[in-house]
Amino acid sequence: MSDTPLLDELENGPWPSFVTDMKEAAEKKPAARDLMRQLELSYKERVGHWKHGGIVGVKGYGGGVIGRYSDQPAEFPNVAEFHTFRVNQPSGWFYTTKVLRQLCDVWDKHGSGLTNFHGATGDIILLGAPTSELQPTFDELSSIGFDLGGSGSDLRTPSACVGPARCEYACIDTLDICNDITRTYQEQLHRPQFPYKFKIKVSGCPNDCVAAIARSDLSIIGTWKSHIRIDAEAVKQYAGSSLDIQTEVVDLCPTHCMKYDAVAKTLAIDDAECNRCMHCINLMPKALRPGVERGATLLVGAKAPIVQGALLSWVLVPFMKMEPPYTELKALIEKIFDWWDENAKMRERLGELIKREGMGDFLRAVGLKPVPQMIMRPRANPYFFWRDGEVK
Amino acid sequence: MSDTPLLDELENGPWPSFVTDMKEAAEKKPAARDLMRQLELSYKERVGHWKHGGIVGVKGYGGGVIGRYSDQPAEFPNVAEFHTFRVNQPSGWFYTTKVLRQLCDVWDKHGSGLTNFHGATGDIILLGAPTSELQPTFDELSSIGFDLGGSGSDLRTPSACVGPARCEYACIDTLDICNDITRTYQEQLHRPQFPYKFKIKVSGCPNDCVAAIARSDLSIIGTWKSHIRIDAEAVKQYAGSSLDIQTEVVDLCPTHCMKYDAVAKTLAIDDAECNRCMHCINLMPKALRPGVERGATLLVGAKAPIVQGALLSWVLVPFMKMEPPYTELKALIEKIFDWWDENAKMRERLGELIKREGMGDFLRAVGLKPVPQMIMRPRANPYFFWRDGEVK
Amino acid sequence: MAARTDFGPPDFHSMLPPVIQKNYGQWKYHERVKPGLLKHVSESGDELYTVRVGSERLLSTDHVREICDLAEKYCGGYLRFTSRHNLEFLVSDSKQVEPLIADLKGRGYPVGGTGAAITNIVHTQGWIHCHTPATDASGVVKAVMDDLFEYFGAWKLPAYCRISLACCLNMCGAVHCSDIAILGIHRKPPHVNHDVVRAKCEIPNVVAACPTGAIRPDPPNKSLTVNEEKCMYCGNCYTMCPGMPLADAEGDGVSIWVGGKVSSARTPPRMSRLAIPFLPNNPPRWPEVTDAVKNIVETWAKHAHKHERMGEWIERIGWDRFFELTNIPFTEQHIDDYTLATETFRSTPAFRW
Amino acid sequence: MAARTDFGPPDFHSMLPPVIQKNYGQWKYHERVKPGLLKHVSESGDELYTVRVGSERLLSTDHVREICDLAEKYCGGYLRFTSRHNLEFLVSDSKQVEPLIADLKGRGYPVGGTGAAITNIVHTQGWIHCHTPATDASGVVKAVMDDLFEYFGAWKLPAYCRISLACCLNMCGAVHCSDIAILGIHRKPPHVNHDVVRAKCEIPNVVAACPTGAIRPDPPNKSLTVNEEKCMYCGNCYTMCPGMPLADAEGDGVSIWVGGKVSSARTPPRMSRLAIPFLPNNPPRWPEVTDAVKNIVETWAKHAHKHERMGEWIERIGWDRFFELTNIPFTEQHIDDYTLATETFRSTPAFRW
Ligand code: SRM
Ligand code: SRM
Ligand code: SRM
Ligand code: SRM
Ligand code: SF4
Ligand code: SF4
Ligand code: SF4
Ligand code: SF4
Ligand code: SF4
Ligand code: SF4
Ligand code: SF4
Ligand code: SF4
Repeated sequence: MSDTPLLDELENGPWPSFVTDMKEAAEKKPAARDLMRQLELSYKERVGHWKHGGIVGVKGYGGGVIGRYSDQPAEFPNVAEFHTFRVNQPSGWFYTTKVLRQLCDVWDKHGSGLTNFHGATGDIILLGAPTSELQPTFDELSSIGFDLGGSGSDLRTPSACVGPARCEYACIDTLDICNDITRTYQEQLHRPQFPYKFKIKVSGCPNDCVAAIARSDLSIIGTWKSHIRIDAEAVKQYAGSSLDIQTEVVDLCPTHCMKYDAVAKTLAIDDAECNRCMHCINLMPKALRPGVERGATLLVGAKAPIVQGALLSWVLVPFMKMEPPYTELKALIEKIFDWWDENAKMRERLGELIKREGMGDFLRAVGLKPVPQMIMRPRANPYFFWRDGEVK
Repeated sequence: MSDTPLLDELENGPWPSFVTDMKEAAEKKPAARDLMRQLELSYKERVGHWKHGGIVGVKGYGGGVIGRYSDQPAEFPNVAEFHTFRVNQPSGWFYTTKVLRQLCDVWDKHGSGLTNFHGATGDIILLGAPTSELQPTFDELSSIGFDLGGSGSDLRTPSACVGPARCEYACIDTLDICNDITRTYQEQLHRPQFPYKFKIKVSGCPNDCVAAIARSDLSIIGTWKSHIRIDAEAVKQYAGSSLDIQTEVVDLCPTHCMKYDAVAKTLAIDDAECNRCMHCINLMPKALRPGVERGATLLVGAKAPIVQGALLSWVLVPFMKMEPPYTELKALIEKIFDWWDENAKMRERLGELIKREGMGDFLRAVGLKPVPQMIMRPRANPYFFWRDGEVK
Repeated sequence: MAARTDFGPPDFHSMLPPVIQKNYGQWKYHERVKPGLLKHVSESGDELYTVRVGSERLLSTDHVREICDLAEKYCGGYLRFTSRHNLEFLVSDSKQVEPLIADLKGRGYPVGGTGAAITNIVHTQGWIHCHTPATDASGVVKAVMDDLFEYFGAWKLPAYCRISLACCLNMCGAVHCSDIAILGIHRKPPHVNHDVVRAKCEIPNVVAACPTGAIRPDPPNKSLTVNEEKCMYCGNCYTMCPGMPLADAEGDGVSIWVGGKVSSARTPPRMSRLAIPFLPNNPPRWPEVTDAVKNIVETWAKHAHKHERMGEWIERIGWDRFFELTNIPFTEQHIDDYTLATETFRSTPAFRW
Repeated sequence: MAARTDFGPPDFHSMLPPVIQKNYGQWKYHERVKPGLLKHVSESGDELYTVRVGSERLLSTDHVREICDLAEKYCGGYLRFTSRHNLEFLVSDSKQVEPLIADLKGRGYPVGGTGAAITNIVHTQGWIHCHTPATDASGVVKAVMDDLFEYFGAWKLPAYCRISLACCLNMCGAVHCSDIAILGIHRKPPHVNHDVVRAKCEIPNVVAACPTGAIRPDPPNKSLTVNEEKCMYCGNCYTMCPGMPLADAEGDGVSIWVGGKVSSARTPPRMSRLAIPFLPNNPPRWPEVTDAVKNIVETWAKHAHKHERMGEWIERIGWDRFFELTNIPFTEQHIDDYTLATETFRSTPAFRW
C-alpha cells in the first residue's frame, strides 16, 4: 500500500496535480521522496513540519536563499536541510526552452528536482537543496546566466506585466523598465541593508496585470494624457456585434463621460472627464486605444497586513515620462530609498513609515509638491500642522 | 463717538444683528454693556477675554451652569462674573408666549438680559449672571416650571425634531420620547457622575432634522418596515407638475428600486430593495408616505473630534418599536450607561470606548447579537479574536 | 424654601397650539408655498402655515418680547424655534399669513430658510462667552449671512446648503457634517505658564489629553514640556489646564470645510473635509471668510445637478476638480496625516488631469 | 573560480520569440478567440496566438522538460508564464494552434483561464516549504480548482473572478485584493517556549512585533508573557522568535475573504473583506472550503450584472444582502475592531431589511 494515501487522493480530478510532480521527482530524488512523506504527515496531523527559519546563503550575497530544516530530521533525513533558491526571472517570464532545460539540468544535479514557476514575487523558485549544494548550484546558475533574486531586508525581485511584448494597452515598456531597474539596483537586491523588504512592480496600464498596486512598495503603472483614440469604423462593427455598447460600455463608464449614438453608431468621449479606468477600451479593443502621450503614474506604499494592516499603494507622481535611461525615475527611487533608510524602524515598510511620519514630511524629503491627485478626498479631522515660517 | 466702532459696523446689513440685541440689553443692564465693551476689545485684539473655566452651580445640582470670569475684571467689572444657565427646553422648542415672557422677566431681574434661543445642544441659554444671582435665578425658574439642562460629565439635555407635531414623515413620537427620557433620567442629567458627557437626540425619520447621527452618543431615528404607501392619483398630479419624476426622483433613488411609467404615469417601488433613504418621499410628499409598521433605528457613538477624531453614530439596533413607556429602549439605555460607566477612562465618550474595546465586547455587554445592518462592510484586516469556548 | 429640583422641562403638550394638539401625528403632506412659508395639511383637512424667520440666536429679552407680541397677534400666542435656531410662527388661520409676513418684513425680520436655500448658521459662543475660541462666532455668522442673504429668502440653489460654525476644535457647532463648516483654529502651540500648571493642573491628565503625545511631564520642574513639532494646536490641553493657553492674534483664524451632510437622503451622512486650511481673523467683517464661503457656494450652485448636495457634487466630479473649479490652492495640510489617513489616499491611477 | 555576481537576470530580449521581437510595442488589438486562446494582431498585420494552460506551479524538472518539448514542437522553442503562474504557449503559425490544443488536451493540460473565467489561484508554500503556515497551499488549491474546473475552460461567469490563497497572515499570496481570498489562520495564542526565547530571541524586538501589544517582557524569567486576551494570533511574534509557535491542529484552518479587486476598470482597487471567519483544515480535499468557495462563486454568478466583479456586485446589493443570499452566518468576527473599524460601521439608518 502507498505510504502517502492522503496525497494520492490529490492525483484525482481534472486540475494538474502537484502530487504527480512530486512523485515524478521522487523517482529520481530522495529529497523529493522525503518531502512527500513529510507532507503526508502534515496532512495527517494538520500541522507543518518545518523548523523556524535558518540563515544560509552563497558567497558575496546576503539574500536569495531561504533556509529550511525539517523538525523530524531522523524520520525525513533527505529534507533535514531543504533550502530554496530565489532565482531572478527574465522580465515578463519569457523563456526559451533552451534556458529552461539548462535550469532543469542544474537543479537535477544539485537539488530536489522540484521548482515553482514562479514564486509570488516573481522569482523562479528552486525548491530544496542541502547546505552543501548551495554554492555549487549558484556557481552553475551563474554560468548559465541566472542570478539570484532578493530575500530578507533588501530590494526584492521586481516584476512586470507582459506589456509591449504582447499587449496593445501597454503605455510604457514594462519589461525594459523592470530589467533596467533590476540591473541598476543589483547591490540593493543582493545585499540586505534596508530596514525591511522593498518591492517594485510595473504594469503597462491601469488594468494592472501584475497587481502592482496591491503588493509593491513602489507601483509603476502606465497611463496616458492625450485623448482616447477612437476608430469610428470599428465602433460600427461592434455596434453590429453581440456587445451592447450602451449598457455594457457607456453605462458602466465611471465618469459618465461617454455618449453613444445608437442610430449613427458613433461614440464620443469627453476626455477631460475620463479617468482612464480602461473599461471601455477593455470591451472594445479594436475601436478604442489609449492616447499617444504616454507615461506612468507612480504610486507608493502597498503591502501585506503585517504589522499594522494591509495597504494599497497611493498616487505619488500622477504622470512621469518613462524613457530610458529612466533618469527621473531613478532619481526619485534613490530619494525614496534614502529617506526610508534613514527614518524607518526595523521591519517598517515604506507605506507604514509614510503613515507614521505623514505625507508632508515624505513629500518634502523627496522634493515633490502636494497635488490633489494624491488623495481621494482631503482630511476630515482638524489635526494639521503648520511648518516653520508658515505662521508669523 | 461710539466706544464700539467695530461692533457697530455689524449693525449694518440685512441679517438680524446680535449687536442690536446687545445694545438693547445694554440700555438696561450694565453687564450687557460691559460684555459689548469687552467684545469690542476682542475685535480689536483678535483674542478672547475670558478666563479659563470656573466651577459654579446651584444647590443640589452638579451641572447646568457654566462659570465664566473676565480676564480684565477691573476694566469690565460688570462681567467680572458672567455665568450662564443651561435651561432645559420643552421638547421640539415649542413655546407659549406666556412662558417666554415669564422667562424674560426672570432674566431681566437676575441676569444680563441676553439669551440664546437656543444652545447647540438644545437648551435655552441665559447668558451671564454674577455668582450671587445663581441660586435666586434658579429658584424663580423652578417656580415658573423650568428646570436646568446638563453640563459637565452627565447626560446632556436631549433634543428632538418637530416630529409628529408638524411633520407627516415622523415615524415615532420624537417629542414624547425626548420628554420621557429627559424626565426618566433627571438624576443622570443633573448630577455629573459619568465618565464624560452623554447626548441623546431623536429624529422622526432618516432626514434627521436634529442631526442626531452627527452629534449624539445615542441617536434615535424613526423608520418603517412595511412598504412605502403610494397614492396613485397624487403621482398623476406630480406627473403634470414641474417635477420630472424620472430624472429627479427615480434616477436619484440610491437603490435603483423605483420604476416610473411615463405613459401610464404610474410609479412602482420594489420595497425589498428600498433602503428608506427618504429621497422620493421628500420630493413627492403628497404621493408617497412612509410605511405603517413604524419604529426607530438606534445608533451609537457620534461626537466631535476631541480627542481621537469625530465620529458619526452607527447602527446598534436596526429596528425597535417605540411605544410608551419605552421599556425596551430604557433597558438598553441603562445597559449602555452601565457598561460605559464601568469601562470608560476619564473623558472617554461612548463611541471612543466602543472603538477601544471593540463592538464585540459592547454587544455582549448589552445583550445584542451582531447583525449585518451594523456595518457598511466587514473587516478587511485579519486581526480578529476568538472567545473562550469557540476554539477547542 | 428650597427650590424644587428634578422636575424636568415643561411638558411640551402645553406649548402646542390647538391645531397641533388636534392634528398631532395626523399630518398628511406639506407644500413649500414660497420661500419661508410651509403649509402642512392634516388627514382631518386642517391646515397649518409656518412662517420661518431668520434669527441671530443671541436675543435680548426685549427682542424675545417683540417676538411674543407678533405670535400673540397672528398665532394665538404660540411659536417655536428650529433645530438651527430660526424662529417659526405657527399660523392656523390662513388669512393671517400674509399680514404676518408683511409685519415681519416691515420690522426687518428675514423670512426664508426653507427648501433649497441657505438657512441659519448653527454656531457657538466665540469671544462672547467661551474661554477657548480661536475666532468669534456671532460676528462671523452675521458677516457671512449678510453676504449670502440673497440665498436665504429665495430658492436659487440646487439643494440644501447647511453652513455651521464652531469657534474651536471642540466643535460645539457640530460642524463636522456640514455642507460648509467654518471652524476656528489655532496655529501656535500652547505657551506653557509653569506657575499656573503647578498650581492648578493634574499633570498626568494633561499629558493624557494630548492626541499626538506632544506633552511630556517635567518632574524636576513639577510642570510640563510641549514638543512643538508634534503639537497640532487642538487646545485639548488647555481645556484640561489653564496653564496652556493657545490664543494668539496672529496664530488664530478660520478654516473652511466642505461636503458634509447629515440626512440619509440619496447618500449616507458624511463628514466635511478640509477646503481651506487658514483664513485670518479680520473683524468686524471677516472679508476673506465671506469671500471664500460665497465662492464655494456659487461654484457649487453653478455646477451641481438639481438636488445634489455639496458633498454629492464634489464626490461626483472629484476633489481634484473641486480645487480646480473653486480656485482654492491645494496644500500639504489637505493631505491627511492622522489615524485614518491612508483611507483618504488615492489608491488608483484613475483620476482626471 | 568565484562565480560572477550581480550580473542580473537574463536579458528578456533574448527570450522573446521572433514575432514578438518584430512587433514589440506594435500590437494593435486582440481577440478572445475562445476560452484559453488569445489572438493579438499587430500594426504590421502579424498575428500571435496565445494558448493559456493551467499549471500547478509546483513543477518537477521532468514536467518542465515536457513543457519544453511542446514549446519546441509548436512554438519554435519559446514560452512564457503569467503573473498568475499559468503557462502561455506563444504560437506564431496559426496552423499550429489547434494541433497544440489537441496535444495539450490529450496530455491532460487544461486550456482556459482567459476572459470571464476562473484562472489559476495565486498561492504560496504551505506545509511544503514554510515554517509559519496555518494551512497547506498546494492541496487546497488543487481541491478548489478541481471543484471549480468547469469555470476554468469556459466563459460562464459575469466577469473576472480572481482567487488567491495565502497560508498565513503574512499573505505572501497578496490575497488582500482578491475576488475571493483563502487565508490560513491560527486561532490560538503562541505557546511560549521559554528556553527557546531565552536562547534565540531579542525580547524587545518580539515585544515590538506584536500589533496589539499583547506581549510583555518578563525580566525575572528573562522571557516573555503573552496576554492571551489581547492576542489575535497573527503570528508576527513567531516570525521574530522561534520560541512562540502557534501551529495547532484544532486551532488552525482557513478563512474566506471576498470582494477585492486590483484593476481600476470601472471602480478603484479595493481590499477583500471577511466572509467566513473559519473553516477547518480537512485534508486532503478541504470539503468545507471547496463548498464555501463554490457557493460564493455561484451566488455571485447568478445575481451579478454582466462585467460586475464580486466586490462591485456586493457593494451594489449591500453586504447585508450578500450574507443573506450566500446563507453565510454573520458573526462578531465580521465586525471590525482594529484601527480603521469605525470606517466600516454603518453610519446611516438607510439599509435594507
Ligand atoms: C424645522 C426643522 C426641524 C426642527 O425640528 O426644527 C426641519 C423641518 C423640515 N425638514 Fe428638515 N428641518 C430642520 C433641520 C434639518 C436638518 C438639521 C440641520 O440642518 O442641522 C437636516 C439635516 C441636514 C443635512 O443633511 O445636513 C434636515 C434635513 C432635511 C431633509 C433632507 C434634505 C437632503 O436632501 O439632504 C429634508 C427633505 C427635504 O428637504 O425635502 C427635510 C425636510 C423637512 C420638512 C419638509 C419636513 C416636513 O415635512 O415638515 C420640514 C421643512 C423643511 C424646510 O425647511 O423646507 N429636512 N432638516 C429644522 C429646520 C432648520 C432650519 O431652521 O433651517
Ligand atoms: C453653549 C454651547 C455652544 C453654543 O453656543 O451653543 C457649548 C459650549 C461649550 N462647550 Fe460644547 N457647547 C455646546 C454644544 C456642543 C455640541 C453640540 C451638541 O451638543 O449637539 C458639541 C458637539 C457634539 C459632541 O458633544 O460631541 C460640543 C462639544 C464640546 C466639546 C468636545 C466634546 C468631544 O467629546 O469631542 C467640548 C470639550 C469638553 O467637553 O471638554 C465642549 C466644551 C464646551 C465648553 C464647556 C468649553 C469648555 O471647554 O469647557 C463651552 C462653554 C461655553 C460657554 O462659556 O458658554 N463642547 N458642545 C453648546 C451647549 C448649549 C446647550 O446646552 O444647548
Ligand atoms: C497574461 C497576463 C499578464 C502577464 O503578464 O502575465 C494578463 C493578460 C491580459 N490581461 Fe490581465 N493579465 C494577467 C493578470 C491580470 C491581473 C493580475 C491578477 O489577477 O493577479 C489583473 C488584475 C485583477 C484584478 O483586478 O483583481 C488583470 C486585470 C485585467 C483586466 C481588468 C478586468 C476587470 O474588469 O477588472 C483586463 C481587461 C479585460 O479583461 O478586458 C485585462 C486584460 C488582459 C489582456 C486582455 C490584455 C491584452 O490586451 O493582452 C490579456 C489577456 C487577458 C485574459 O486573460 O483574457 N487584465 N490581469 C496575466 C494573466 C494571469 C493568468 O494567468 O490568469
Ligand atoms: C516564496 C514566497 C511564497 C510563494 O510560495 O510564492 C514567500 C515565502 C515567504 N515569505 Fe513572503 N513570500 C513570497 C511573496 C510574498 C508576497 C507577494 C509579492 O511579493 O508580490 C508578499 C505580500 C506583499 C508584501 O510584500 O507585502 C509577501 C509577504 C510576506 C511577509 C509580510 C510582509 C509585510 O510587510 O506584511 C512576510 C513576513 C516577513 O517578512 O517577516 C513574508 C515572509 C515569507 C517567508 C520568508 C517566511 C518568514 O516568515 O520568514 C516565506 C518563506 C517560505 C519558504 O520557506 O520558502 N512574506 N511575501 C514568495 C516569494 C517568492 C518569490 O521570490 O518570487
Ligand atoms: S497591465 Fe495593461 S499593459 Fe500590462 S498586460 Fe495588463 S492590460 Fe496589458
Ligand atoms: S477609460 Fe473609463 S472613464 Fe475613460 S471613457 Fe473609458 S470607461 Fe469612461
Ligand atoms: S427628521 Fe423627519 S420627522 Fe423629523 S422633522 Fe425632519 S423630516 Fe420630519
Ligand atoms: S426611499 Fe430612497 S431608496 Fe427607497 S424608493 Fe425612495 S428614493 Fe429609493
Ligand atoms: S466651539 Fe470651542 S470656543 Fe466655541 S463655544 Fe465650543 S468650546 Fe467654546
Ligand atoms: S494643543 Fe493639542 S496637540 Fe498641542 S500640546 Fe495641547 S493637547 Fe497636544
Ligand atoms: S503565507 Fe505565511 S505560511 Fe505561507 S509562504 Fe508566506 S509566510 Fe509562509
Ligand atoms: S500572535 Fe500576534 S497578537 Fe498574538 S502575541 Fe504574537 S504578535 Fe501578538
